[in-house]
Amino acid sequence: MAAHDDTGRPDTAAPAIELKGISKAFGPVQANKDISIRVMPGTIHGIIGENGAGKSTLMSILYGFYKADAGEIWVHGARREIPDSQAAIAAGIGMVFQHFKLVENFTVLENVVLGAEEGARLTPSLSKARKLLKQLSEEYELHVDPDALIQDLGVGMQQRVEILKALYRQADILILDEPTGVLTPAEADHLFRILEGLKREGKTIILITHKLREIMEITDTVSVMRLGEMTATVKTPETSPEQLAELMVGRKVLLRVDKAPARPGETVLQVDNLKVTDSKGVERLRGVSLNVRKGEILGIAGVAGNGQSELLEVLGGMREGRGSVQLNGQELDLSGTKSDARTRRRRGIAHVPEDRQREGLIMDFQAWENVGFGYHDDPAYCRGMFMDNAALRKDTERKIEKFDVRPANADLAAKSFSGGNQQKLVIARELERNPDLLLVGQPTRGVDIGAIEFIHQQIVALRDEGKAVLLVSVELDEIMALSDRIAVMFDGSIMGERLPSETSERELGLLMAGISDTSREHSIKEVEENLAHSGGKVMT
Amino acid sequence: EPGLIIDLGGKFDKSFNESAYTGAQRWVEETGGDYVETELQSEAQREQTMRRMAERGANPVVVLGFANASTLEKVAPDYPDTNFVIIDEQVDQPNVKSIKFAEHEGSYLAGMMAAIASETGTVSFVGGMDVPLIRKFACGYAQGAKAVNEDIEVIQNMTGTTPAAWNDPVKGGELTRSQISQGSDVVYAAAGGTGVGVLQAAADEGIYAIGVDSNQNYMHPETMLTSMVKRVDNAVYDAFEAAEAGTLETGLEVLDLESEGVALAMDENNEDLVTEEMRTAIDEAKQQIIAGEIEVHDYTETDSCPVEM
Amino acid sequence: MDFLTIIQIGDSTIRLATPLLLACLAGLFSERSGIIDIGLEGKMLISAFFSAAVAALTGSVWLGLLAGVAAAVIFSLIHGLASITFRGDQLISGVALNFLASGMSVLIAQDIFAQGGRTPSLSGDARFASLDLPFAEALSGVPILGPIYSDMLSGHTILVYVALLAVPATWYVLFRTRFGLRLRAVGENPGAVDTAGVSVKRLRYGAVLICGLLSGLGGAYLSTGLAAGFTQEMTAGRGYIALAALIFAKWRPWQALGACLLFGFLQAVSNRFNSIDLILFEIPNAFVLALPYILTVVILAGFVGRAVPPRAGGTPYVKER
Amino acid sequence: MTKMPRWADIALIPLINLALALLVAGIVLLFIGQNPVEALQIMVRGAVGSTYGWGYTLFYATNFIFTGLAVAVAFHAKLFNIGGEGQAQLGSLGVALVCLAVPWPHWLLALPAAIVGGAVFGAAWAFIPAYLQAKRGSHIVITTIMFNFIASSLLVYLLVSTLKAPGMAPESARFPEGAWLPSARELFASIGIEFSRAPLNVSFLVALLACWLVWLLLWRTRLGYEIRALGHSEPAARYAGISPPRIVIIAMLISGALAGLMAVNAVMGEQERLLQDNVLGAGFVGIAVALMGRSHPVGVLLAAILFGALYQGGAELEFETSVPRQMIIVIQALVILFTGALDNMVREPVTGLFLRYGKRKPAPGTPAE
Ligand SMILES: Nc1ncnc2c1ncn2[C@@H]1O[C@H](COP(=O)(O)OP(=O)(O)OP(=O)(O)O)[C@@H](O)[C@H]1O
Ligand SMILES: Nc1ncnc2c1ncn2[C@@H]1O[C@H](COP(=O)(O)OP(=O)(O)OP(=O)(O)O)[C@@H](O)[C@H]1O
Ligand SMILES: [Mg+2]
Ligand SMILES: [Mg+2]
Repeated sequence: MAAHDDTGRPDTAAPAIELKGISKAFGPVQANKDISIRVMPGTIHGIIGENGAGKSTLMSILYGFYKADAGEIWVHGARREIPDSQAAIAAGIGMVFQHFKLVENFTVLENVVLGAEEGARLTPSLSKARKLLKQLSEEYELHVDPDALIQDLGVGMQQRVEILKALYRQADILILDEPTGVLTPAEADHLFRILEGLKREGKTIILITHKLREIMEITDTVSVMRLGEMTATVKTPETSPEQLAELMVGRKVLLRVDKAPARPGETVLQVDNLKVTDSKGVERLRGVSLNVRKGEILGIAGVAGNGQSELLEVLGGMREGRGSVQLNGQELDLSGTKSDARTRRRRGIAHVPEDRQREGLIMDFQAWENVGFGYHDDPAYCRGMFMDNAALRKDTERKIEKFDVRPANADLAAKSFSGGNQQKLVIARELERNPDLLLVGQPTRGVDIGAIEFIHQQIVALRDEGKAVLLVSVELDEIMALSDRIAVMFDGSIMGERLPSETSERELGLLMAGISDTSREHSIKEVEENLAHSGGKVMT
Repeated sequence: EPGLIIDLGGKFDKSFNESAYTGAQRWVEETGGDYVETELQSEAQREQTMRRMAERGANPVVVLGFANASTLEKVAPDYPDTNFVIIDEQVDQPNVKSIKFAEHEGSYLAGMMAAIASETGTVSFVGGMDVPLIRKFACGYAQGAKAVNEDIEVIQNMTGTTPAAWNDPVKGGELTRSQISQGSDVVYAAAGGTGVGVLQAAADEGIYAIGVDSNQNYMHPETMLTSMVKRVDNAVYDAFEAAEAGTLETGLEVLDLESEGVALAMDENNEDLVTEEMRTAIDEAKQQIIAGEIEVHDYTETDSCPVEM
Repeated sequence: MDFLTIIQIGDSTIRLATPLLLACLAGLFSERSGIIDIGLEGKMLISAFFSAAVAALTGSVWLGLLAGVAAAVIFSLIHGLASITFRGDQLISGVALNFLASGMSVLIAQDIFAQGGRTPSLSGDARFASLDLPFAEALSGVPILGPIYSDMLSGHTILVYVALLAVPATWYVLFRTRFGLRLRAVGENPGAVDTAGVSVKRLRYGAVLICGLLSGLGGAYLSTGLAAGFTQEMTAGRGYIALAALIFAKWRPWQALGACLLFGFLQAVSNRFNSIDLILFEIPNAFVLALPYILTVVILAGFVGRAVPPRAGGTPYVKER
Repeated sequence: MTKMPRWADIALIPLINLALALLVAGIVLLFIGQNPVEALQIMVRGAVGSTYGWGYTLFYATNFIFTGLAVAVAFHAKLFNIGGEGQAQLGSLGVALVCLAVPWPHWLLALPAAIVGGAVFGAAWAFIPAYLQAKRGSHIVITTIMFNFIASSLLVYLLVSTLKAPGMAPESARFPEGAWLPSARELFASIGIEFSRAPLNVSFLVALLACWLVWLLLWRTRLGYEIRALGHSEPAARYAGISPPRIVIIAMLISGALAGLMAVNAVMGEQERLLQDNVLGAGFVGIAVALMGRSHPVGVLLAAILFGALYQGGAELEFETSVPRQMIIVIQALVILFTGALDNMVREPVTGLFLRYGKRKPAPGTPAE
């Protein structure tokens, strides 16, 4: 297939990157199908697509991390074999991965020189790198302490280290894979300023994201991927968010949720001064207080790693905490054997976990075994110390039908279902318990638009039945669309609560950065400093 | 067809097992007969191996070493038509012949030689597994040494308390070095395969050593004073022959100095080291022991030794 | 215990610590690169056998050493193949190699020498001779330090000094060279090394080869330095003790030296005394022998400082799920 | 990457692995100047060619069933229990103490007591490593290795001191006659069949029962569900209200108890006294057995019989030829290597083949969306 050039740009210079017919399969999953794309030098080229569309795969191929099954890579008009990252680096390509590739207990400096040392002895390399790093960080406003250990840095800082790594290797084509997923809007703005600066220097940037706003803001050209294929490449000024969304999912989409106003009743969950300390002794929740009432959805917004996961885990009984949590007026144990998930479930708390594959399901268990997961001691599923497998299987078949899980086969292993259908299994299991309180984390992460609509409807329906819902999501859009009240978490504390109708993304963004006085103008610097020390980490 | 079960440590331990093996080989050479042989690999296989031998029709089945006693006690009654021979321990079954040696007598002579050879006034002993049998060696050795020189110091070390002690040359060497540092200049090893390490260390450090069971004089001709040979080879040879002739008698037999069941090895390898003084002293003592004029105490009779170590 | 005994025990400690130290440093390289190696025992054993066998056949201890190291390196390569190339379970591979060594050594020994799974005794040039350090003779008269130098430190075989020198060398390589930086990185986060343009496989194979080399030296020392020939199972758990020392040392070279000397000392003491009389009660020898193992468990239990292993240890590096 | 039929996963691949192991073993035999075909014949004949052979084959298999199940149960909880050896040693101690403590009138009374003794002691020895893993995160592989050594030191100590019977060898007194288990010979004789004198005894039936109970435990009980869930994912277990420390400890206790039960066969069924090493590496063979049997009780049973035959055949091989018994250890090592560590060497190409030739018929579970 010939490379398409929908932008109509005259071919004055050779493209910085040209991919021709790239295909890649992971076992049975075709992640990339015959993809061709051109990236012109000195531009910022966006790539968007739903989760699982194959964006990261494509870029990892370009960076030599994966090997394509078929296809060619051309860099600045010359065909290049890129069998490994070494070759990509030699071709002037640098990449900042979605999940950072840093050695946690090394210093910034060591991470930067790793793989790019000069000579066999380390000391000269390190001192030389120190100088260069200083120069680079001044040039691009990328300030980091070269002697800090990575594990002591916040995510924003870690990302800078990644960018510095690429620049240190003299990359002139920089790939960033969802760099803003872990950043606050303000941090993202700063990142974009850096990218603009790099672009002015003549560097080429490929930016992966699935946030349409960012695409519209910063890119020159944008390519859309769907289900492993490249569906279009357009010039940014000539397109609109609506058009892009449609290209992304293949049909017209409604970008909001229909729901009636909430009619909250009495308090179901009352949390006071809840604290959690992790295994390393770091305090992850620093005295959180909040409440959720019947018939309402409380959304928790925040940059990943600011304690939301810990909040869900401690409420769901997966870790211990201190403070007070009351359910329907009754105190819950926060430590000891009675603080476990089993007890919580018995008390009427259902929990859709943030990571379905790691927590919500046993990927090697069959669907019917998973439907009993967490409820395997429910008398309906057991006979004494034995499991009643027949009952469990029957119940599963019913749930599969009701929630339209496809394929409708209770004997399939969980791992054989697609992400969206796995999520439906979890949702079916938890919502069907008719809980007083539903804890739900990242309900639509990695789920396609169709399933998103369905899942959102189910959550709202549960609320309308008069149940309490605590929703955690890093997607601000989802929080805005679903919540009746929004609490923003930063560094283990609630920075503030807002009503969706009375707040803006900007205000929430500042709260997410730890700035509670949202009325005055804040410098980017302040936002950054706050985040650098918040200990926020990328979730893995 | 006779059968021989070589015990742990293997038939080339240069010592106890090797001696039995040599006896069996001599029988093959001299009679042209055939025998079945197998080697034990572990403690818990004794039973299977004995049964296998008996099932296969071997007769007599010769087992080496005291460790077989309790197993034989159990197996022998199951095969009343098969005769068994056990060396070094007594098993009271109608179809078992038990052969023991007067190790204390041979060791007494070895102790005398050591005491004569010693210039430092300290000699030493490295035993294998710490069992009464080995203490019997040690006690005889000490008695002999003290008989020559009342003030002589005898150091005694056992390698261990388990059968692994028969096969730990590294530790044998370490023990010897430690004894040397305490002044010993003649070491007597009664430790099976461990002894190889003892003799090696003695050779490395240039002190005299005395071997055991087989004639080990050839191993380090410059330093091997002698070996206290225990004629296990003869015992095996005789058992095989008697069985062939149908004259094997069950019950206990003790082989001593008189019957040449134990002796000091004198050959071309140690002739330069053995002085005339030694030769006469030993010959004299040997006669006296046979004649009953010298009574060498057997440790196993009282579980104690009359002389200091 | 008098001074002489202390010197003697010190002397013995150094001898007995040497194979532990070589194996421990071998494990250090492997595990720092993220490859757990419980096959140290097997590598030492196979090397002990081949070095003794070839030394016995050729009469040259150097050829023996070469053969021993080569055998250990081959074992390392199998471990690498299983755990790096085929992303298998490193623990299982290690267990398998330990068995392979224990079976193969006897099998081949029996085939070549027919001496019940051992090699003939080595003597002369087929063994490592002891080396006197310079001025050992002259200084022996100096009180206290003299005996320590001339009786304890001097008079060991060359491999002892190689092992001792390997400690600073390991430290230097690990913390002062490019290779060391990459090695430590690959044991912590292979993804970081890979995306930095360095081959994870090559690094790990490198580490595993060094591991083979060092454990090979350790095995060769056992049969041609410490003892005079190979006997069945002559490593007697030293590979596991080395592993214990490695944990004790928290994967650091100088601490490894300390741990190996401690465990060597325990062996030296238990060799010398059948039981230790502590006036109030007597410690049985079996306990002294088990002490390294008990200590390791105590350390692992975190009662004496926590040992944090390299983070990527034990998990194969898989890019594609 | 699981587009491979189940039978290929549980039967084909282990068989290819086994074939490779035997092939390499054959090459080793050739290398030491033996005829592998002849050797195989001797081994097969020795192992299954007579009631004597069967008696020993199944006797060994009984040991390996127990230790194999022990490793398998731990595997299901994602624990690698290398401590079977030490746990079985302690199990031996437990069985011996029970048998020696009471003048048992009849084996039917002694057997249940010995089962309890072996299981409790084995479990107790597994408890410490399990506790340290569960509560303090100490790597169980290392701690169980250490505990193997400590166990053998402990037994040595006891056998040369308190438990030592008169005589020179470090072994306990012989058990009273009432604690002797009926052998296969006696059992068969009662129904009029002649069986050789071999140590095969009623423990074999106990082992079969253990297989069934383990199957029931793992796939039919809540506890088994929890063990398997934890083995697949610890965060998921915590999410489901399954306490990982609790399950780690329970799984190891079961594992240790199973390993300890081996002593009922080896100590009570054969030796009838406590020796310094009754286990003879069966704890390690259990690893190979569990790997080959894919940690399923039926697989473990079959693999244990295979290894039993290997051990008995190997003993015969040693008897008949100059090939030392270590040949079995080599085969065992190769089986562990090929089925455990080099599994992907076979699995990847086989999966590739299935992917290539199995494409026409879409496998169930291909996306509907
Ligand atoms: N290492 C891997 N092994 C197997 N399958 C993979 C691997 N990486 C990605 N996939 C699969 O390939 C497909 C494309 O994944 P990819 O990570 O490229 O998507 P993406 O567009 O980057 O999604 P996201 O927005 O979630 O990052 C998905 O179905 C994914 O499950
Ligand atoms: N590990 C696996 N084993 C078996 N089949 C798998 C595996 N991973 C993915 N698949 C198959 O590949 C398909 C695609 O998986 P993937 O998670 O990428 O779906 P998706 O396109 O992202 O769908 P969704 O939008 O529902 O998340 C799944 O439907 C599943 O059948
Ligand atoms: Mg991605
Ligand atoms: Mg998906």
